[in-house]
Amino acid sequence: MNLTTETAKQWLLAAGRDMQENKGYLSELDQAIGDGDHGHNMARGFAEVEKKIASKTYDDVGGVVKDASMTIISKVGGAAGPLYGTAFLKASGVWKGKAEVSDEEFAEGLKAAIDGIAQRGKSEQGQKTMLDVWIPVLQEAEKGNIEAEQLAQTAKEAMEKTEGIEAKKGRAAYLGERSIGHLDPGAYSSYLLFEALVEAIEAGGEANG
Amino acid sequence: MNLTTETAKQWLLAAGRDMQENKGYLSELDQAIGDGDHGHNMARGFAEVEKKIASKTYDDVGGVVKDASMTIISKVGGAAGPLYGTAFLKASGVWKGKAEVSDEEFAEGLKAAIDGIAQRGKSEQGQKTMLDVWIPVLQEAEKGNIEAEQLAQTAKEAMEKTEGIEAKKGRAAYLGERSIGHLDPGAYSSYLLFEALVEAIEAGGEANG
Amino acid sequence: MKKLINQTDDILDEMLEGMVAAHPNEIKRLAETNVIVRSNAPIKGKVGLVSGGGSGHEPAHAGYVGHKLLDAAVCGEVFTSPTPDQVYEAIKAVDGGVGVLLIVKNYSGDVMNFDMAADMAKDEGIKVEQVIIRDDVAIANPEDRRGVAGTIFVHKIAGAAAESGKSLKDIAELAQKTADNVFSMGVSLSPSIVPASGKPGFELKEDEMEIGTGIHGEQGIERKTLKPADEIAEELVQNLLKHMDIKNSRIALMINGQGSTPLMELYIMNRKVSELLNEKQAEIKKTFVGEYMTSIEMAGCSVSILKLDDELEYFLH
Amino acid sequence: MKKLINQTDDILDEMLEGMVAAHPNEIKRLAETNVIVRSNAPIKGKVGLVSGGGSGHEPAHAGYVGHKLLDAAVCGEVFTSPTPDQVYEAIKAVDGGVGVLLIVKNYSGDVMNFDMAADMAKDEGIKVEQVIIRDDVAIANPEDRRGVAGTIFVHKIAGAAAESGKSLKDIAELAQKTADNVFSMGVSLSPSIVPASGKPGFELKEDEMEIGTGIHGEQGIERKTLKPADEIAEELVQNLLKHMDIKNSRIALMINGQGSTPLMELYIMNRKVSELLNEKQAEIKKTFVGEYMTSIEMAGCSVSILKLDDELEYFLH
Ligand SMILES: Nc1ncnc2c1ncn2[C@@H]1O[C@H](COP(=O)(O)OP(=O)(O)O)[C@@H](O)[C@H]1O
Ligand SMILES: Nc1ncnc2c1ncn2[C@@H]1O[C@H](COP(=O)(O)OP(=O)(O)O)[C@@H](O)[C@H]1O
Ligand SMILES: [Mg+2]
Ligand SMILES: [Mg+2]
Ligand SMILES: [Mg+2]
Ligand SMILES: [Mg+2]
Repeated sequence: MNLTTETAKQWLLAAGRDMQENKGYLSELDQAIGDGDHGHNMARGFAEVEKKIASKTYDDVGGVVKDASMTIISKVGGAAGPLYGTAFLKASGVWKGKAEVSDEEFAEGLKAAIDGIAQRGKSEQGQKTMLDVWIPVLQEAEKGNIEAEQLAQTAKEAMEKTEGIEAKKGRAAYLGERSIGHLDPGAYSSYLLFEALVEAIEAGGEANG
Repeated sequence: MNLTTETAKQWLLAAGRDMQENKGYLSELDQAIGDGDHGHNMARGFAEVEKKIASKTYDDVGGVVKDASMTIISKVGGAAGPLYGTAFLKASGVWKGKAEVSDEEFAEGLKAAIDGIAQRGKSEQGQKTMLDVWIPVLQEAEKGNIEAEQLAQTAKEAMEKTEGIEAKKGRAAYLGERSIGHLDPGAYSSYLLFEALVEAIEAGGEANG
Repeated sequence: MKKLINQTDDILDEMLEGMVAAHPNEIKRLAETNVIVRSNAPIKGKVGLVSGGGSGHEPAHAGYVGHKLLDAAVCGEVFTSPTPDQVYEAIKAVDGGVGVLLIVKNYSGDVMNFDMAADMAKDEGIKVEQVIIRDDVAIANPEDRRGVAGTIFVHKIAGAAAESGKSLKDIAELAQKTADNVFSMGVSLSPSIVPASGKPGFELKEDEMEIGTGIHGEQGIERKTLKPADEIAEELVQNLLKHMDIKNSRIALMINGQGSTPLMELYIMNRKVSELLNEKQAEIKKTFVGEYMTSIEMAGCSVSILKLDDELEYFLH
Repeated sequence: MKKLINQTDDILDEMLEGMVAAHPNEIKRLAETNVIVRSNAPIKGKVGLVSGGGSGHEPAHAGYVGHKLLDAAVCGEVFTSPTPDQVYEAIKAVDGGVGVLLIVKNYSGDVMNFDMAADMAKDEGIKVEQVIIRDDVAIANPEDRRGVAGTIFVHKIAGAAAESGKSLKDIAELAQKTADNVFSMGVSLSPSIVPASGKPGFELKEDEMEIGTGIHGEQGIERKTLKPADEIAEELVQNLLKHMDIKNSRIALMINGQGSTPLMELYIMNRKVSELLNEKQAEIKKTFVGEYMTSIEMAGCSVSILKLDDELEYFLH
């Protein structure tokens, strides 16, 4: 996978557009087992990310992702804000100074992001959170020879599996067993994030090829 | 018409039963152009009247009616309480000391009652209130040779006519023209009162005859 | 009808018990009545203030029994004026020897029942004055105007004046001046449900509002399509300013919730209302935002403006 | 959705403007933030108290900014935790040189955002302590319990202690002691509607209630047939008393309305709750009945009991 500074930027912009388009659906998912604001939070935050990064030039992947992380932290709020913000912040540390990120470095960045989420959220896999998407994606990425399509496919399947899980973290946990049978909104937005990667890589490939 | 002390008592008891039976309907009428409590007010008050007078012996019509008036004043509340209460109080003054009330005295009592209502309520005929029933009934009574049935019939027609009147007094007045097309609740309860007289007179006639 | 109640017949009684249980040091209930009085009533040498009316307007009026406020509140059944004997008991209980002022909202029932009670008290040699509140400009004829949230300004100003030791005559005049200078108008988004009937006072569609509603679940004067808060604020203020000239005047403002309107919305209303009043060069000395005079669970709000002079401003708290 | 609002995106901003317009002498808004602070902040030598969270709980938390209460409230979007940079601005604005206490309700979002802000402030050399409120016994695991109406007791007690000049350490301990001794549980008769989504958080039938609801329109822990107020009171009290022994203890009590419940119903609830607590030989020293921590227009109430000792009783107001 060819993740350049420009591709990274396109990735975040595409993700932003997807959050916007799925704002209503994400909030609906959150309505069912949380407080109904996840889509609004993500859309609000990523609209600001776009404003921040769209017309700025960056030298490295880390730079783009760091700007995104700071914006997310200060604009999303709720649980998703600090979690996505921390995830991007940690990944940006790994990708700092790199105009292009190798498959191995990509996986390292994901790993750092996941550690950030887990630490900030005191959470782990299997608790019906965004981690239930991020961790399978990391496992897929760690196999090497990353294909964005494959990551997105993994994310999709992992997201769908959250339906069967009982929530142990976040607001959905208050429902206990009643949380089963619903997709986790943060897992869904995470799926959208990895889905957006496909588009960015394809566009990048075309631009380069 | 033969209105003895016992008949007067039966009249008030029958009226009470009618208020009870029409509680919901009276409040519904009041709901449409007032605040929806008229039936509850009248039923509550007349239930207390029954408690007060049912097992007490009286020497004169005035005595029964005075007890009823005091109870109504202290138990009905709203606008209807002081109005009905004052009406009965004024009538009881005319009927005081009389074991039996002549047709002429009955009309005098009604007249006193109406003056009481008009003074207390600062109201007159044609304002969509109980007076629009009481005054036609008085006019009928003043013809002499009173028949209870005829009074009740007059009350009924007068009550029905309140539908076409625009309210000028009481809560319904707030609606202005929008009050047209609805029966006045106080007119309806007044009709019930005169309707109850028929039953009491008939029962009295039987008991005597 | 969904309410946290037991039997509808017990609502008034249980509410009063719950009030006294919450504030046993401040208030008590007169035995065998629905009258709430200050626990230290009567206060010798102080003019007693009595208000009341139907219940369902909480905190009005029992919630205003206390220091620098009322001495007694007479609580009728829900939306039903209390009876004269109850008002009479209240008057007797708070007369500290220098007379009692009755603060009465202008409804046929309230006026008649308080009037009868005043007569009874006067017969017993108690000095009684009355002030009738008619602040609701939704009603065209000034004589017929209903008493609504503006009543609370009278409670506060007369209450503070009574506490300061003024005479019955002075307090009655001050209360009347307050009443003469306060104007209110309301808008509702949903009706209230009188528990005994169990049915809403009127029905509104999802996109409708009712302008000029009173505080008893009565319909208002006009039904309209629901508009943004700022437009509603403009309409209410415009109507109020037909009745008062506030240019270069000091005023007090009340944005009153009708029972189920979140404070959030009341503050959004206050933003526009105060902006409009500032534009008219009025100086807002004091603003009250909250539930002061409710209509059970009605949604909506009323706006009240009181034009101040030195004396009114001094006693308003 | 029927609300007195303009654009849903403007609700928070306009609400805060309306608040400041209503109380310009008491509070101000930090420029370009959604932070409300006391107009005289920072107060030199006084520990600063900061709370906050999502909006929609009015009067919580901005309504508690004032004397013997908070120094700042950080207001997030409706039901959404505020971001760390906003909390950080609040901390800086109220630090009088002797440190700042953050009063945080136990939600993942609030905890994380306040935590990040605390780290930022500590990096700048400001002393920061945090107390996390977990009073909602509807949640079984004590670590996961939500912060609900009991939070207000912490505002009051820590607020009075801070005003009296106590140190950050002492106030943090006192706030923690308050938090450890307060337990709450709620019941809802109707849901709340987050304006941005326009849809109710859950649906209830005309004869249903939801037991153990939080303050964000979340579903509760059990749905049941609506019962009389007295039975609901019993169920709530029974649940609360599983977590605290109040026999022969002094307590403070709060019957909190969730947003659209008439005061009438809250007093009817208080009647039974206080009766039940008296039966347990608890001495109720102070009762609060009203809307202290709401969920927009949710109908229902919560009951909070705080077990008092001399110190807590001394500072509670
Ligand atoms: N402790 C946690 N660890 C990991 N993810 C979490 C945690 N808490 C919540 N989340 C994620 O955040 C999502 C909810 O985000 P959002 O609705 O924006 O915040 P909030 O719950 O504060 O309203 C959940 O669906 C879940 O995926
Ligand atoms: N000023 C008045 N004069 C005569 N009758 C009146 C007057 N005001 C009200 N009424 C009568 O009282 C009835 C309403 O009584 P009720 O509903 O018990 O009192 P309230 O209006 O206080 O709720 C009206 O239908 C009308 O007939
Ligand atoms: Mg959420
Ligand atoms: Mg009526
Ligand atoms: Mg009435
Ligand atoms: Mg949220």
